[in-house]
Amino acid sequence: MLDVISLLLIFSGLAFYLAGTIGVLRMPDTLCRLHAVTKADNLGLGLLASGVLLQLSDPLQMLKLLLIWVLVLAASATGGQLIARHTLDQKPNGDPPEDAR
Amino acid sequence: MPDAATLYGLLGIVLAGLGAHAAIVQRDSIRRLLAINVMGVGVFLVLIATAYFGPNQDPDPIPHALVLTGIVVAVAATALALALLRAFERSDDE
Amino acid sequence: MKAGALLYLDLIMVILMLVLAIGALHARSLRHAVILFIVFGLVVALAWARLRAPDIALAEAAIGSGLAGALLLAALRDRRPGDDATRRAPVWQSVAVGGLVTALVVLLAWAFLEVQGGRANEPLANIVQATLHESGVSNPVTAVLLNFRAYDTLLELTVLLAALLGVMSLGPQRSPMRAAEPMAAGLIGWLIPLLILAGGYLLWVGAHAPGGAFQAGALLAAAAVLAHLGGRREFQLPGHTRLRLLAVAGCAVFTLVGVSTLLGSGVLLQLPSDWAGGLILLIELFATASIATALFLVYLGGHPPSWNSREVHPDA
Amino acid sequence: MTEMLILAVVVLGATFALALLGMLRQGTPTDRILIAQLLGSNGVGLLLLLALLQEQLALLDVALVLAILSVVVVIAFTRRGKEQADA
Repeated sequence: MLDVISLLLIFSGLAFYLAGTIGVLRMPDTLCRLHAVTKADNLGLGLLASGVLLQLSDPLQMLKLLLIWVLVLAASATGGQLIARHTLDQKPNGDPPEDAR
Repeated sequence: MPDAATLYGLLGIVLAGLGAHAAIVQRDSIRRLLAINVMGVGVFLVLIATAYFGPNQDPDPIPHALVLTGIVVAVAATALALALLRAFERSDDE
Repeated sequence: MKAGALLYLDLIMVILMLVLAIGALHARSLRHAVILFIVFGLVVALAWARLRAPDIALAEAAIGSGLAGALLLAALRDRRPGDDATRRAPVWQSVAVGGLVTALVVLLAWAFLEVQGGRANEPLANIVQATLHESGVSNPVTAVLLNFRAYDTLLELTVLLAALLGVMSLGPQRSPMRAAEPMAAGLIGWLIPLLILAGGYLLWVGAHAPGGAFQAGALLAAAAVLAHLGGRREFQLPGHTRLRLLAVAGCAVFTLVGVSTLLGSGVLLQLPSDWAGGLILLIELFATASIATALFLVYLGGHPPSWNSREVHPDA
Repeated sequence: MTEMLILAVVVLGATFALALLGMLRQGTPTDRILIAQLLGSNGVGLLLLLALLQEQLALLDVALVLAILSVVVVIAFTRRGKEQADA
């Protein structure tokens, strides 16, 4: 039973990873792509990590797993902000860039 | 069907070859530095591949220790080379 | 079925590493080449994890992808925009070198396959397993690094010190960064303590699980690099005397231990098995400090300003 | 269970490869570093699954270090030198 829940969580995490990746490939400009990325790794990794968590027995390792997720969450939110600012800095007028390739 | 050790070992040899080729063909110094680093990774891969015995079996720790040493030496050498390049460029400016 | 299916992952990783290596070696823009090289380091770290080499995966993630990446990005920043010319050898040379390298690769591959076929059990690995209990630690990689082949590691620390001295003598460090905007400063502010904590954890855990002085030193150096990137005014290096002491501490303590074992048992770096655990921890503690100092100073690309106080007044 | 885990690892590996191919195709350096961030969290996921699959909990430590250091690279990329900011 635990295995089934665990696998369910892992695979739904994978779905978010996949969605985020496709978003990055298909979105028209950098800021949209950024949006897709931050959604993907937060939820994707969150679900995957909780799936893995159910398989662990040592509470210390569980804590570590939680720490990893929180870390990626905070880092991707702030890192995303930094990349967005970097993108806007390169366009002096503050408009989002329109290089839709 | 090849096993993982053979696959990664052959990859290591090909990477070392690609790195050697680029280190000779490229003229830009930083690119040559990248090429030498890729060569190094190739050599490390060969070593670790020979230490691998299967997904659930303990590997041979001696190549692991060697490669660990190698990674640190590689980054130290890279940093020294970059500092040398910077010093050259500065002396060109003067 | 089991090992067979995992081979698909191996195939994906092998193809990715090939594509990334070719990209990093031949990308048109040098900046792209460097970014591809950093991602190459990431995939290589995953390959180490896949090959059951977590010690190396840790070092690769911290040094190969993290520090080397920051180092190369900083080197790019130094370059003038016009420098990014892709000068290459003429085509005929490229083809000729390609032919020679291909021949070499085929030869090496043949030799490798010959060796792969013949290796059934590794006598050296068995010796390590049999004597692990005498080494003072239960992580075999740490046992090899700091006990069975300790002189290798001593020489490695010396190489690192030599590289550091080379970089230090080549000129002043890079110009400092401007102060970070609040967002980045906040991120840096909580990443630094986390890196220091993780470094201490890896140093401690290295005795019985993957980790140790190199990984811990790399993480501490990354913490210092972050502080430098943030351009924080309050972040200052220790004075030049203390910095020099920190840089040589690892080699010095290691040599001291070596000499005392020479006096005690007549063999250089033959750690007595009752004391080995404590001695290894002692060496690793100072080695971590030296490795962190060396990696960070090397990242700065020259000597810090405090170094000058000696150079201006050599007799002071 | 093991078979499903292997399937998950292979799928995540394929996602990783897909993102990477996008990186090779995308134009601007910013896009590349953006995808590098995605690859970082993708790699963390792969390490977690490998930790279960190979019964090597040490890989969780690797995942932790990777998570921290992929942020360091993003910061290193977005920072600029003092003289460039003033120029």
